[in-house]
Amino acid sequence: MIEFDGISLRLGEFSLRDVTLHIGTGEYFFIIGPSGAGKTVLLEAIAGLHSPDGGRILLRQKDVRTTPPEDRRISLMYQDYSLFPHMTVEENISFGLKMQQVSPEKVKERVRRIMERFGIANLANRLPRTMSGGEQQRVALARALVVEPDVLLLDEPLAALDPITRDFFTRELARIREEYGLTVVHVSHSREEALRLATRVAVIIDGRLVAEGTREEIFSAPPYREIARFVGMENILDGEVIGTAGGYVTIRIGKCRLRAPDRGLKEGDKVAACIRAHEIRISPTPPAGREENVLSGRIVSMLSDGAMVRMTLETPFTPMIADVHRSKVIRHGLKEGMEVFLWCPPDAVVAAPSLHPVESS
Amino acid sequence: MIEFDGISLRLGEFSLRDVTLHIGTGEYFFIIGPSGAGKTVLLEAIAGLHSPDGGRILLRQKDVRTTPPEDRRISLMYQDYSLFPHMTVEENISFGLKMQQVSPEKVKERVRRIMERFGIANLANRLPRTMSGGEQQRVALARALVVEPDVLLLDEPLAALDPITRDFFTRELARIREEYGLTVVHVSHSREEALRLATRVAVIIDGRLVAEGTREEIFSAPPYREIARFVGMENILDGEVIGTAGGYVTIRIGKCRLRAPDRGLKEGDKVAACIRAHEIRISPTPPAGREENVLSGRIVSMLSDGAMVRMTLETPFTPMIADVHRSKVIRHGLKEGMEVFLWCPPDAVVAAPSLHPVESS
Amino acid sequence: MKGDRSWWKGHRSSHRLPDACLLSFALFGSLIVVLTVLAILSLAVPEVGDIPHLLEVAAKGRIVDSILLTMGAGLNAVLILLLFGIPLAYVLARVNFRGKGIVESLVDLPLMLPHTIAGIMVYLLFMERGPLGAPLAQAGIFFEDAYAGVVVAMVFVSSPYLINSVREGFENVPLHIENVARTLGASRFQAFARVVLPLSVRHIYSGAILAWGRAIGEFAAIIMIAYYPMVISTVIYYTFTTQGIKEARSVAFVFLVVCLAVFGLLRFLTRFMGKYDDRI
Amino acid sequence: MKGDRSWWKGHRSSHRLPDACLLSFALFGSLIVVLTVLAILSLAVPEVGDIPHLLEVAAKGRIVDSILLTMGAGLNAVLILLLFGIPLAYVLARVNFRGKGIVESLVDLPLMLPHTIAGIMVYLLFMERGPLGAPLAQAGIFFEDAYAGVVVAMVFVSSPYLINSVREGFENVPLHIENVARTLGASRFQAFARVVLPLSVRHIYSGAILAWGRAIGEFAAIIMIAYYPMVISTVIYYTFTTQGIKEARSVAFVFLVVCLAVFGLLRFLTRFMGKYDDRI
Repeated sequence: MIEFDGISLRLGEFSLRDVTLHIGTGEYFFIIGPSGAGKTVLLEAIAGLHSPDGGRILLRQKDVRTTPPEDRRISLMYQDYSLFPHMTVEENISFGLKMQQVSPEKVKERVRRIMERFGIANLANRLPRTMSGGEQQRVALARALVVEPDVLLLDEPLAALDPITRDFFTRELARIREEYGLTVVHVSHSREEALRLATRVAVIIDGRLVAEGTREEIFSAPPYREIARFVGMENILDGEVIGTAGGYVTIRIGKCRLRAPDRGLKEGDKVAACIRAHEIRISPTPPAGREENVLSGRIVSMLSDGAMVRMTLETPFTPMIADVHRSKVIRHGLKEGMEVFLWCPPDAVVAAPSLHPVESS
Repeated sequence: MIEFDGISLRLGEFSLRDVTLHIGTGEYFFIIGPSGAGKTVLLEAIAGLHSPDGGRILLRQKDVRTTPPEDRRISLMYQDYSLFPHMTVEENISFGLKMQQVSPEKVKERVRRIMERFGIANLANRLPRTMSGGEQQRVALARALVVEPDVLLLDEPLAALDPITRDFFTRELARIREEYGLTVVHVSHSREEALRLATRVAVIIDGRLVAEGTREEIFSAPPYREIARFVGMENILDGEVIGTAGGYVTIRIGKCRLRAPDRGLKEGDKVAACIRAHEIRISPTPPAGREENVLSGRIVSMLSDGAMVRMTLETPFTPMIADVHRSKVIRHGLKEGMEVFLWCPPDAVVAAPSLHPVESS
Repeated sequence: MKGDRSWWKGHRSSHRLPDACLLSFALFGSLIVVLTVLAILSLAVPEVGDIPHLLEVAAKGRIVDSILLTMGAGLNAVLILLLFGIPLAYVLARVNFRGKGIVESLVDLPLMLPHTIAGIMVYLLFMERGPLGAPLAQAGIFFEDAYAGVVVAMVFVSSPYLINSVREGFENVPLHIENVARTLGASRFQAFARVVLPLSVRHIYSGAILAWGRAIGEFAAIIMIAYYPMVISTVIYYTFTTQGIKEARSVAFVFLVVCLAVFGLLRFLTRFMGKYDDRI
Repeated sequence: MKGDRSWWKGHRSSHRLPDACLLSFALFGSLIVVLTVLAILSLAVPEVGDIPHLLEVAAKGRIVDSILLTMGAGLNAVLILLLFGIPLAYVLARVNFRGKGIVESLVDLPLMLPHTIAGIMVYLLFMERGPLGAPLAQAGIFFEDAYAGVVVAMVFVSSPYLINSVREGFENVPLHIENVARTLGASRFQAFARVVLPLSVRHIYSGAILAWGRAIGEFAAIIMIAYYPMVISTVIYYTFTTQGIKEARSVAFVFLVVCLAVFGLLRFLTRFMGKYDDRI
């Protein structure tokens, strides 16, 4: 559906560098990355609002270098919704159809239908500034969809909403994609949204596409240390590969050793061992029958928020964070200040090298 | 330490209306509320930057109506840190001491000590714009504390930081308060920060102080529906009190009934039954021995993020959200589309009336 | 400063008084404002005190004609500026091109140029032997001592006011809104006409008022190319040199009252314009 | 518009060309810029072609004296404006008071006032019989046909440029920064002097340049009160009426070159100023 072939694009302080990408028909494609990484520029390049300095963009198998935005049949929605402030809701939604010279009766009919679909028929004569964020969001969606695009570009569509409305729209977006048979490209830096919506995820850092894969690949086994940090892996321990055997590597971190699945690393590589807080088990005695991936530490703080208790632990090299279920805490009688053992299964450790390797001893 | 006695203050679009408040020495006092509620204005009034239109502010038992900000010995830190951009780090930190006519040698010594304490001695000659958010934050704290205030006002101090730095500074703030024996007033809208730091919490909505209490009171048993929504209670079910008995009330929601601890309600009151997602138990058969607070529903979606599974359920009146531990899901064989029973203990239901009661049938 | 503050420390009002620093700043700064007030009074008071003479001056055909000429030529200049200035302002607001800085300097030049130099330039360009004046004279359009000369001088000196104000209006319309219009099927011109232009109405209007005010107040640039027909500034100067300050003061006051009335009316009409650009 | 676009659709360059709408806008709008370029050329080309005559004019004592007088009086006016304008700008930037709108209108008045009316006002106020002129004449300060008259007229017409620019600079300094300075123990004046002022240096400087440029270019307001000593604008006009366009063109060109050189130098010096206000 959408192909980027070595796209480069400079635009003031933002830039894309040699981005190659393929988004298939019907995908819910997520683009995540820190702010300023070039995510919005990428969306705008798809919509035809910027011309690349180098490379090709294919849309529906055709080179669209000379196709202006108005002829691309791609709708774009920004975080601020960008409703036309001088038009009523009905005029906003009608705008696209009028531009496409649809007859006035048909415009009226199609706008009426979509306003009913989105539950905004009662807002028809309101001006955008008189409406809440959630209402504006629905109008913007209706305006984008009434022209029947087959691609919908979303630039942080949920960032400006409060948590409850956001939750509602997350489900709504998934439903809309099915209903309209859309290919969606969604830019965000929310991990939760990606987990709930994405079929595939790409990570952009500093204008470069540094990773692409299913959401499980990116979130559970991030290929680089920087991505691990970005997707919120709580524990990132820097070390060095000291051996590989049987599909696993051994990573030395200070005086400790951790085993992790091998991902094509070799001895001497600098890597970070990344572990999610909820994968760490805590016990007051050495875990029976476990000899690897066991560390000792001391509980510094415990914080309960619902069923899980978040612990900060002091270990020989760095503070670590573990999420433990409340029942475990009670069973083991865990308390602040206690000396404990930390264990995690080798398959839960992600060995991630750095994108920008630094020289160190 | 800080007393507000019926303070009213209009300032453009922000206002405080009849705020009465008492903050004791050594407290870590949290002020939460939606944006635009007047939280920053309140801090600035404590600092003496606005004069109230009505009411009295007492500081250390003295009326401070005529005490200008420079004589109050109160430090203020904004979300944007507001470092002086034309001064180096050292000049920024020295500023307050110079204004207080401390001798140059003493200034040098005290600034050196605090820069070491905050690990920023290496930044002494840098200009603010060349530093990261975390570094700026440390400089701003050092600048605020070097003048040895006994009150520290923090306006969303952690909002601009990335999650990992934020986590670090949350612990740092707790440590600093003890070390310097400070009374801290912290404005935020982060529930997590409040849970980790606050000794007491006040809620401001539309310029009014609508609730005040320990963090448990505010977060676990919010007194009003609006606050329940704001502190992130996932399930808020609107209903009406139909009976009170033995310290509990019975709330009718559609055709269902929920029991909740009585908080001075009477028959016919409109209330919302608020329940946290992790307090809801799910089982495929009616829970044995439970006759109250049982609802039937259907699992619409399940989303796993770590050890917990978040479920959305369709019930006879409204969608509900439940967080269930993964082991339970496996044990009961819960799946999307399944008809299940929801149960929650009466003590986990919070009966919260609305701040702005609406007429309804 | 600390000592200075004591005088109000005992004050019991619930509003704290502004501090000594602010008060002395206000006192000092108000001298400029007082100068302007005195200037207005010294013009207005004697005139208001001699209404019959004032009416007599105001009713003179020469004065009325001159005022109408000045206002009309100003309007004419603004219409020409709108025609060429709006496209230029849009290009400056939306496109980055090499040499943009030079174009911006050229646009701003009449702002910084001494007025008599501007007058010399306009004269050189549009006099009958001038590079533009000569061919246009062939076509029957004359500028020296003619209405067209007044308009051309006004266009030259007031162009930056209109262009910069309209450009600011266009820049205030978020690019996102224009982008969305494009993706919905609008060509660039349609997006401009349907979205950017309506959202900039107030800036265009106030730019036009500014340019018009600058145009009707011009003197130096106009007298070089067109001493006749006399615009009102020329009449005031001519009266001053030939009849003295008393007569000139009356003419100036009449013109001032007309100017203030028209500006007041124009500003008042702004209220009825779309207010969308306040909040975008 | 859709049809128009076809002519470049076949283009193979990797950069898409700007669309027809933008191109025609640029073409249309450039006419104003071309007018300015032609105006400069029609002044400069003949002068550069006759360097000996130009040098002869430039070396005349009368011209040199007049340029020095104009520049000096302009500087004098700016210094007076800085003294009174900075406090006023701070008050306008930081305090909301009743009647603020009126004060703002009074500050802006000289911007919209026709120049000859401004001249009449200044004359009325500072002439020997005037409400300010009379007492000052007692003190030995005369304005009619005197240096002080030139300065006063310049102060009046250029004041809004300085005040508005400085005010914008002060408004750009976030109130938060000033608030923090206060809580750290600085009085309002200390916070102003140590934090607000250094962070507004560039705005003050560019406001001063603007005001100076406006002052040295003034003609109408100055000739009313002080035809002598002749500022350069007066010399240009006098030469034009007595010796014709050729002589006047030379004087104008000399003055233009001096102006551009000085402005260029002043703008160049801006580079060495603190750049903090870019990023606050």
